[in-house]
Amino acid sequence: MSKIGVFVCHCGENISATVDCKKVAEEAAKLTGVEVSLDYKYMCSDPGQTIIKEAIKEKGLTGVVVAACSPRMHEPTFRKACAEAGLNPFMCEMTNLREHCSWVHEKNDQTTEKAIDLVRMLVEKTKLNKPLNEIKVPVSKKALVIGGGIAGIQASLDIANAGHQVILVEKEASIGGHMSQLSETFPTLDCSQCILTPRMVEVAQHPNITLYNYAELESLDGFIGNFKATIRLKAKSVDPKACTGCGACYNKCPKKKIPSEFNEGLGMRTAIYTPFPQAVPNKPVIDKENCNYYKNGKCKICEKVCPTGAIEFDKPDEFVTENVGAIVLATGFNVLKPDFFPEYGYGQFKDVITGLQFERLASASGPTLGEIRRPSDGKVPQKVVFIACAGSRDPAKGIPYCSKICCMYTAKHAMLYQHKVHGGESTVFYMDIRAGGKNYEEFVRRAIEEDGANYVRGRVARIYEKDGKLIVKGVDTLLGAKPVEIEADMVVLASAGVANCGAEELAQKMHVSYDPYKFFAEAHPKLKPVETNTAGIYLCGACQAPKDIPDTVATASGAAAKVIGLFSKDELTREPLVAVVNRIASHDVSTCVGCFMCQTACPYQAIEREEVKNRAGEVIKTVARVNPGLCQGCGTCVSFCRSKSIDIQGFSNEQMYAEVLAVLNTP
Amino acid sequence: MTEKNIYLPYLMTVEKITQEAPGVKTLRLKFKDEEDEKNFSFKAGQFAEYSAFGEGECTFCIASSPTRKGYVECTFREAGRVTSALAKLEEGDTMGFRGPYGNTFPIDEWKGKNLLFIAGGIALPPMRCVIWNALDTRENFKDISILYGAKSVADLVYKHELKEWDEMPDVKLVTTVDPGGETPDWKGEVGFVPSVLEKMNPSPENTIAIVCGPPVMIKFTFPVLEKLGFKSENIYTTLENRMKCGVGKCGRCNVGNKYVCKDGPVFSKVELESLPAEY
Amino acid sequence: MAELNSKVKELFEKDLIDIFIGYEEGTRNPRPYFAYSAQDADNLVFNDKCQGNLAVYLTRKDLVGGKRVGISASYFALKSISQLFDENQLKEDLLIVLGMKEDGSILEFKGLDEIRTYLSEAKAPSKQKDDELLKELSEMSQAERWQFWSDELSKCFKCYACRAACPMCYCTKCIIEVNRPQWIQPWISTQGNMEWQINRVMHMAGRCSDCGSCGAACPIGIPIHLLTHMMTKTVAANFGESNEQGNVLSTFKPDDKENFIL
Amino acid sequence: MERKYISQDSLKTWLSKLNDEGKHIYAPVAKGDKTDFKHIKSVGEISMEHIQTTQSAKAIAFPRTEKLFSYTKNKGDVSLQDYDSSVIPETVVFGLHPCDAAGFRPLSNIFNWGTPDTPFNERMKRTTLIALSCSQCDEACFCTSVNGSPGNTEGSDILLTKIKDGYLVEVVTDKGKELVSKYENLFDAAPEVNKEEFLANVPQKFGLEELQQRISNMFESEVWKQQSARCLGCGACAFVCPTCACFDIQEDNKGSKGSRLRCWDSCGFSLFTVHTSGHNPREVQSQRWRQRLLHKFSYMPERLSVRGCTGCGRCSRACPVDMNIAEHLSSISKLENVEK
Amino acid sequence: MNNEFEPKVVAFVCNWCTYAGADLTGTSRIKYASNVKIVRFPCTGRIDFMLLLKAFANGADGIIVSGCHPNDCHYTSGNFHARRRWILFRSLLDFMGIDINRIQFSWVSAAEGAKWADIVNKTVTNIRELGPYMEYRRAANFLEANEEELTKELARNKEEEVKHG
Repeated sequence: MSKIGVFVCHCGENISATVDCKKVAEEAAKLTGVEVSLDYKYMCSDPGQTIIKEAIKEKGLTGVVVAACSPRMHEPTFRKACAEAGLNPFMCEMTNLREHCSWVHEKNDQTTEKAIDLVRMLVEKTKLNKPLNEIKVPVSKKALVIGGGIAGIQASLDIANAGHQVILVEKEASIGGHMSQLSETFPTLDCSQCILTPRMVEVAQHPNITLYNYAELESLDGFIGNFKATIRLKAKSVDPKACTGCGACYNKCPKKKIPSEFNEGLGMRTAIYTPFPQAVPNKPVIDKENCNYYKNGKCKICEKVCPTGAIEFDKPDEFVTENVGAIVLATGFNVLKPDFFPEYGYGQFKDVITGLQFERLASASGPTLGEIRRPSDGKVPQKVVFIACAGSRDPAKGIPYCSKICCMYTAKHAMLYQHKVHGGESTVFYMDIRAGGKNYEEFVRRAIEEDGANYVRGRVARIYEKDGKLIVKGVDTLLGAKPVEIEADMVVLASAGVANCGAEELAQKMHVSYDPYKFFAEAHPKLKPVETNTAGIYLCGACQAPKDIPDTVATASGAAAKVIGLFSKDELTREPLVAVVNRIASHDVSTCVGCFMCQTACPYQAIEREEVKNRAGEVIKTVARVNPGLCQGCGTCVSFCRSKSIDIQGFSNEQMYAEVLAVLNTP
Repeated sequence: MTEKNIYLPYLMTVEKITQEAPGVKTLRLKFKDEEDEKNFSFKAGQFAEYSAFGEGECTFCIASSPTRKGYVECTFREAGRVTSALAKLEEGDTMGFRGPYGNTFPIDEWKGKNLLFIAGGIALPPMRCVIWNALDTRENFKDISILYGAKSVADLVYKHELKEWDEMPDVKLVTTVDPGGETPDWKGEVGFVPSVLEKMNPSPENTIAIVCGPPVMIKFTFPVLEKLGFKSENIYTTLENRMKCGVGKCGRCNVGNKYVCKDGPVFSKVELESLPAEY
Repeated sequence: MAELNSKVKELFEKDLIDIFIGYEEGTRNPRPYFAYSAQDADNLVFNDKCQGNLAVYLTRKDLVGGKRVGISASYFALKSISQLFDENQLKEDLLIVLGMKEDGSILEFKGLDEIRTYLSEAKAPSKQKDDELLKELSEMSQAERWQFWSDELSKCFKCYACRAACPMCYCTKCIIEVNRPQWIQPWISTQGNMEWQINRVMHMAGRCSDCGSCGAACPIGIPIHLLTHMMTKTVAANFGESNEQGNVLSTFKPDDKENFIL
Repeated sequence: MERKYISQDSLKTWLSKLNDEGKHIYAPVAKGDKTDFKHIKSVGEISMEHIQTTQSAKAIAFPRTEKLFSYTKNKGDVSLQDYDSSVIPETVVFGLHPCDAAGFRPLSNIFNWGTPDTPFNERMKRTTLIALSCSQCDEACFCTSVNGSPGNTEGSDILLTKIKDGYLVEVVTDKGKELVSKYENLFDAAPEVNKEEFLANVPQKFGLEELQQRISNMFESEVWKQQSARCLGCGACAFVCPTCACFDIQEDNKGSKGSRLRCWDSCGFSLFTVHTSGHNPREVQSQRWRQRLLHKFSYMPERLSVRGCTGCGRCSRACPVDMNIAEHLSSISKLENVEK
Repeated sequence: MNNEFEPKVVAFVCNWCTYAGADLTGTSRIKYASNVKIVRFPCTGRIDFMLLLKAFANGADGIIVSGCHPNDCHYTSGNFHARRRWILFRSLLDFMGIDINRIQFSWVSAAEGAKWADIVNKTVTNIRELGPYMEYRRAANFLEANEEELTKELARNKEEEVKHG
């Protein structure tokens, strides 16, 4: 039989006050396979651990059961002690006589009996333990960051500064993301571009960062430490190596009336364009949808005017494959298109705009050079209504969540408006003001108290136009649902933050789970906020949920820290408590029949298909194989497998079965 | 009850455990009851059922020689439920033993002949029994040669006995390992058993060849023996088939109308040739 | 009938199949039959007395391994075939399926998608008798049900005809044969028999075609098909009639309803 | 052989008395459309309407599960408790047909081949068989093809044959005599009747000699593959068979106590002969079907001097895919070109 | 020890929520019945339904199965898979007449120490009322000899019930 050592801890008096520890040890000694059974005041103390270590060495123990406190507490302690004495740490198990016995039961025989049962249970389990070795997975120390907004920029810089290679993929022509569109940022009102642009430039110049702008992830294979990412480099029609960014092309481009995405449609751009003057890289691309040449085969003016011959029409998309060890998803968010609200007349009334459009109006680099002028006639609006929660927190509209940033930016908008339009009147319709954050509440108060924004608690029911004015009809719930009607010159909707378009498709490509609103799902809402369920893929910024800039940067650095942590070793070591598909000595190779239903059940995509070939190289069977790099050891596949071909180390079928039998069958 | 319950095992004490190779152990068993021991006898080639109480029974040949009294030995590889349980036994533990069953090597008929033992891998145990039997009654036989091969040096079982045989002046021992299984200090042959046998070129004159090993080895060894001039009636082997009862009732081990547990496990090549390929 | 024979003949003549799985006349009822040539095709029959689920032969490697197979498939066999595809047990290019309608006419399927489409639209043959028995049982008290099933299952001698007759029981090593640990007692006892059936039915959850072959195969006449029938209904009631892919147990919905978890 | 007569009513009385004596009476009891042997509490439970019970009566001596011995473990030590034959009750099996009674001989030959099997023998010792001739048969019956007959006395201790309102009683063995002599007054003198007139007419399906000549030389035949194609590999045929004796030995163990059990097994199961290495000498169903037929019609006659089939036809009735054994045997008996 | 029927209850819990919750019950020193013994699993998804039956077969009178609340699973979806399994398993057991009142399912988070104590106490009280689960254990036997033994055991238990009930 095995040689198991049982070590019963008194935990001072924590256990021994209710459990007869001596008796437990005596009874355990009678069990088949138990070589030595002792009790001691503090097993976790140095002398306590020494007792265990000595016993392992002297008696040649093949397993150790420590009957003490919760394994959640001291399992690592005792496993380490065993390892120090030369016993495989996974041959050590703990049973919980404190939290699950002495602390919750009265002092009597039954309590001691229960303690004996618990020890017997673990002794039987331990007899079936197998020495396990930590799993090692090689790590390729290069990160892929998807999304070049502030989140992606921050994560890339953090990882690159730690000395690792970074591939940054941005789908637009320039990095910068939504932050580059913003005017000033709350709560400090510093200029967004002033703080962002240097970072963008740093990215472009960083020796460890390879930037693929105008590119998208095409496919992803592999697993943590060993991903293989194929990236589609969309044809730019401009050779970035030859282009000097002189601007001759877009100055001469005849197509000039294309609504600028960067300016949220409030300004125009050409077909060959850079999104904005500070773009990184500052090299134009051709918008094939609008280019005369691509549309009807004639024009090529840009080609003629380009001094370096950088224009290259009809070049196909290219693909590059990168081997990376970790991936950071930083694909950001979008704002809900407010045509979602017919009652607010967005699209119908030119002067009903989104918050992001307001940012462009307020931005010094915007279409009005920072002056607040309404889109319809360019006049300075004297009365502006801001509507918070435009879509957010409205289960009826399908967005039950709070978009988190709107309260703050609406306050900022009201403030900026008051600063820029002296004598202007701003009214903010809101549901609640959510200003949790450093200096946030103060900021909102300043908008109300110092800058005189008029805050009305209530929803706006309808907006319509009357005599060149926008009539905003709402209620003031603080005044007993009194109807309010404001004749406004402009209305700004704080429309909800939603998942970026294509998020779902990307998540599926990467096997990352997402929530019902298509935001990417974190591995654990509290404890693993920047991890996904797929090991080696991390999240940051607003692709996970709407976030403000400080949070975005914090999660970006968090994700970067995870990546840097992963890259700190050449090999990834993991606890070997993972599932394995059996391999048997027969020509059948495994009892697995290859139904692959475990693949559907696995939350981590840890199950792969393996073709088993005979000596002649013919495939005789396709069976499941667990990638130990990905398996997290939940064991859902194990209890699911009909032929019991898959088992989990450390919680094996035999072990769990033995535990159940042992706890019920007294010898 | 009038008759003895044939399914009731003898209780045996595990007296000695030898780790032969990775996953392969030899257990030396001693009868708990002296009376049982006195009444017990067996002959080379026979097998038995070994029990790990709580897990079940397993069939292996008796690996020790009938000339060595007072104990029986078995050598097995840890593979299934019972063998794993047997492998977990410690010296002093009790296990069950039921036997001996089956026929024997006709060792008496071999008097005055040369013996050539050819074994592969974990099939040395059935052979070891008859090797020691022959060595302990050395005067009865002429030349004794042993050819033993395993996958690798580590997989060779009975390492110290191999050494002992090697040192015996009247035994010719050739050991071999499969290509790639050798260690830097390996002094034996490298190659598969049939080819090493061909190189050995033993004379078929007045010689009995006893072959035990995995089916593949046997399949390729027989033609070599034939080529060397060995007649089928001078070649013996043992068969293994799954068994439960060991006494011809449970219905598993038959090869055609021959039962490995009763008519075997020892078969001459002549007998084997008359059997259908059901093993 | 003649339609089936001539169709199968054609398949052989055009050299599209190596073997055709169907029925021939048997002692009392038709029995499974394997045609290997156009000539053999004359022996094929298909009528309402045909029992069992022929899909069971599609995973028999010694019979169909590497061969181009044709099969006459009842509604239930079609369901099993579709599920076997989902479970990677069949190769589409090696299988020609002739769906057999209850009136004996043939449905020709061009590939799996057509089978799936057909199944999504076709109505399952009625199981009135089983439904009645099910109702009767569910109206019993728990103690009565226990009495019923422990009586019935005490008779079981574990011949595993239920397993052998089921197209979804294609494991090379069934849980009953797994002995580390010995999940289910391999010997015969009411409890072991029950546990075997519980395992069988849980393993069938969402995969079962509800053909009832298990019950029909039982030599002792234990109505074990009621268990799978009940499971099929429970699955449908809880998780919907169609589970898009895979097993109901390997997928889930966050809003699956239950009322028994505190 | 003594011949007597017993009336319908006296038969009931006789059985009731045997029951009162404490003998366990096993008799056919109907439930639904199936009839099987059951330990009856009262004579009223017995049903004789059936042609054949689903299962044979072999479980009387070869139970589905049997404890061979028990043991108790204490640390590394073990103590054994031998098979306890004292718990076996005195048993009477009533109403089995001659084909079932005949099945006990092959069973006995298997269990006593070389070494006597205690549990089987102890059970047989305590069992008396009161068989009943067949007055009807169905298409699966073929006892007459394997040297049996619906009125065959072989294997029975007492054979009853229904004649008009009562039964002709043939007392075959001493064991039978014992049961009769104790209740002599219930029996009358046997009338002058021709027993054959009251028996079913079981047509002969094949010539045993023709079969026997061929089957022993057919190991390599293609027939097995053809015949077994539809076989599903369940154990129904083996378990209902009166002569199939294959078994498995298993371990029932809880805590420190356990027992070794013998339970029914079937040569039709795919893993029946599989080696630990994974190698399987009978890998495909055709090999297992061949084993089944050769065992019964070649190996047993050759080694045990008894055929492993009594023609009861149960396997054919039990088979979910109509593996009709008589049909298969008959086609073998007609085969040409089988080398002698 | 008194002779009152003491139910044997086995709890199958996940490591991350209920096991931790039970730890919290301990640290909060909330008392509960000592009849329950906890078997620790990585996740409810790991809990094989066969283990529950094995518990009954080996003498458990009641069973608790507990894990993380929906959406709280450490492995995201183990408890969702488990929940589906239990829905079907329970229906099947009920249909076969196996007493599903003896299996208590619950979600107990790492913060719900008091809830754990409550679940245990409720279950133990409930099982105490239901009495020992002999039917299932009894079905394990295959010999008449054992049956007699069991009948005796059943009668003994009944007697005890009557005596103390």
